[in-house]
Amino acid sequence: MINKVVANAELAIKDIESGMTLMLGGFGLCGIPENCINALVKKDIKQLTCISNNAGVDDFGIGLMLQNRQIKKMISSYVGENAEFERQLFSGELEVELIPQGTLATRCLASGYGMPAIFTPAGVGTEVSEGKEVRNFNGKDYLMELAFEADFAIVKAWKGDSAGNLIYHSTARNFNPVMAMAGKVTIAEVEELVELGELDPDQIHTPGIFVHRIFQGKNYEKRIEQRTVRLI
Amino acid sequence: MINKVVANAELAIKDIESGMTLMLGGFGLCGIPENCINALVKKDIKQLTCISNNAGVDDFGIGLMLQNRQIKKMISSYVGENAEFERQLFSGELEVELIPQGTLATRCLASGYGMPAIFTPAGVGTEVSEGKEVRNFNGKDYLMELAFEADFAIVKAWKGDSAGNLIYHSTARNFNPVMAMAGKVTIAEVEELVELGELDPDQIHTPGIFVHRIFQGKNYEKRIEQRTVRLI
Amino acid sequence: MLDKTGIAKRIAKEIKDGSYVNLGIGIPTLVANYIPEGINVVLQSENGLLGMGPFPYEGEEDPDLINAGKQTITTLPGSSVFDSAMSFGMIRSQKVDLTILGAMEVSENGDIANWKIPGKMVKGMGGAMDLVASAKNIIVAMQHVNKAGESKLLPKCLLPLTGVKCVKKIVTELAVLEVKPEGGFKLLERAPGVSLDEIRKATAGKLIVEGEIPKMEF
Amino acid sequence: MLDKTGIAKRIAKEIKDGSYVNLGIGIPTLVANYIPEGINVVLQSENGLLGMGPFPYEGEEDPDLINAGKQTITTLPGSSVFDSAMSFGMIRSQKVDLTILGAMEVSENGDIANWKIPGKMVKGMGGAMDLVASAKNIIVAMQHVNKAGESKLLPKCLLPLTGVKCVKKIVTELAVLEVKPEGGFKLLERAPGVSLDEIRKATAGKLIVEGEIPKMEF
Repeated sequence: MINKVVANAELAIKDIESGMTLMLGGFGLCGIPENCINALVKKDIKQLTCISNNAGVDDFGIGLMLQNRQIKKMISSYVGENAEFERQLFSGELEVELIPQGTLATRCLASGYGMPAIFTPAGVGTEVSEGKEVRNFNGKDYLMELAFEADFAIVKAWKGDSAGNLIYHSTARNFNPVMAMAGKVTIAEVEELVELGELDPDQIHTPGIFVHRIFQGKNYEKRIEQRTVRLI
Repeated sequence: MINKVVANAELAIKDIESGMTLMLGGFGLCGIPENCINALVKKDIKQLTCISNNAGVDDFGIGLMLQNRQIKKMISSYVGENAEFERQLFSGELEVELIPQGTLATRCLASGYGMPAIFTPAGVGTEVSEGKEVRNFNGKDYLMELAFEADFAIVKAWKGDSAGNLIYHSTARNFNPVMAMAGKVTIAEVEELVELGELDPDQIHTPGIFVHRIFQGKNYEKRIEQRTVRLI
Repeated sequence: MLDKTGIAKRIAKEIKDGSYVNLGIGIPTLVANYIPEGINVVLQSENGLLGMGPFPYEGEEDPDLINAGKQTITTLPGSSVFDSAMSFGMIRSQKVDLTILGAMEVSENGDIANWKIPGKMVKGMGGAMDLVASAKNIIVAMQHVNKAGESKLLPKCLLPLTGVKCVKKIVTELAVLEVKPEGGFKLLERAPGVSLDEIRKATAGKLIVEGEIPKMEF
Repeated sequence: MLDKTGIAKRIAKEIKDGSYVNLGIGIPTLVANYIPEGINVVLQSENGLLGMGPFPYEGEEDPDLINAGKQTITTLPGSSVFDSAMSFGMIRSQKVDLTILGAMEVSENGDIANWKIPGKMVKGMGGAMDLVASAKNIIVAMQHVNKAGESKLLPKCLLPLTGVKCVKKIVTELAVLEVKPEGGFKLLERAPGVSLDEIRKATAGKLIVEGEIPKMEF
């Protein structure tokens, strides 16, 4: 096996530079690469393009990079819950491209699967279709959407091994596997880095071939956005 | 949950009719739906179109359906190891469409993922590209290949539950998950049908939503095509 | 006239046994509470879960287990988790039978607008465009008129669209309406205490009234 | 002149540390036996496995665990299993660094023919077309001439193609040759005991010989 382990987030992101395009896994604050985001915030880089389903909240997740004015452009499906985001957007400091969630996921998948473009009905007849090729198959219209390119994909998994194999936990899986497949360089942070051979080959969600660097993260906060409970 | 359990292979395939298109999981003889194939062989149906990576061997797997003259057309990537196949092909009784293995897998995936077509470089500049649209993305040529339609997809898994959730074992996974997603009706036979809740939601390879019928198969032969061993 | 709970209850009656359903944020989420007993329904959450269970008990929240509204939830025996690509794969391939979602406007040909108000902060369409472009059956849960008192059932949507010709049925505080393929809102049921005139006044698009219109039943 | 083992041994030297490699059926499969120590290589089998291990000991064969040649194999610590769509996904997205496969013919511009002889039973291309269309680096392992004594290194392939302009290197019983992007087989090494003349005679396509041609080393 090929050893992909690096010591920590700082080393994992050491060659990320201003102006690059990053994919960041997670849905809301669930399954986001907390350690790498914190390391990015400490690094003197800006003008980043971030592909991520959401943009965090004001004081957590990608919101911290926004506070720090490191992001030039967000490509997301939903960006609520973030006052600083709104401010930068209206002031023109921040560019935003909103795309349907399934289109976002599938454009990542396309990249990981070596497909330059995919067809989806999402957005046909809406402003999302502007400037895009519309094509009819079997009587239904589809948009042709291009695969996403990203210099780095940064994902968070539950368990991983030195070969880069990843297993996610529950709905913290979300965009992480598709982004892991799509980065020119893919960085994975895991809650637990286990011994080679400990993960059942049948249960691996992301095979190590897609992962270039892996490290065991620390101090996961795992903030909950909407704590909903039922009465006993 | 929705209960997808049927009693046996005969009931699972009861409404498969002559002239239909079937997808059959497996790679070589590994991970093939043995019970359903045996039930199909006993049924008075013919003129079937079968989408399957291989065509079995003379006396096992899809080869039995060939012996029985039930197949009009095979869509496969590799069809060696089968004398009756060769005989029917040369006599003109059997039609064969050979397509690249990755194209086969991805055309199934496309169907399951609601994508009417995909782009692949496989076959560009070869006879596989005849009559197909070639399109250049970023300086590279790709063929547009259409999603596969199948009346029934028949797959084999290791474990499953009444909700239709499936887990495969080792490389017997192969085409089964992508075909499971692609059938208008998907039939799954499993070695072990377990209690609802016994399968870890994180470890399910095929979510039950894709599966319409499931049953516990019996008497699995699991024939080995190339028994290779090393000396102690 | 119905309250939000009433709308949710009425929509719950539309859910067929053995179906996979995606519930949007807001009133649609409430629908889960009123699914009739004996009806087997599997809720799909587009962030990657089939078989969404109820909210967890206090202290049992798992930050890794949320729904598309980012609420803490639970799984059920038979649940499965998958990634976002597969989630929208099953949506696009119409394995999800029914989508219930809110709307700002619906047009008489079934167009829906529910994601953007020009000049206001736009949060994004999330998974709504994917859902409305693919679902076999789409039911909209919404108020019949907006806060300014203007009808949300229009000849043509004024707001940017989420999807075209996709809404099959609408349940509001006033009525249940079917969107006809040839255009027009066909009145199916009136809410308790609501007159035909009130519905007519609140419906800017073409309203089709044929024969006696029954009162909603729950 | 090399035997099959020799060809496999020589190709093994081409494998870089830290690479993912797909080995075709025949001589390429033998390459696995000669990968130098200290070189970390992960073998991909396109039926859905990364980290292919050696054949199992007698009695430990698992019918569910085979490679693309349908041989019983084993996994290694760190192996992973996946479905055929993901397998060819990683091939198409060029995560597999090197593909080694056999051929019936290679042309001087890198075209390869290895799946079909008109008039004979055609078994199919399997995964070969996907592999040659996508791999960053493709090495062909084959005999320099066919059983009729005709060269397999041609100006232009005569048999139906498997892929175009894709082969980077060829290792035969006679020589190691690089396929130049501008066309031509550049002779890199001679097999032990093989003269330049023998190679010239066995090569129908344009052979490029520059300077002294070293003997193969193992």
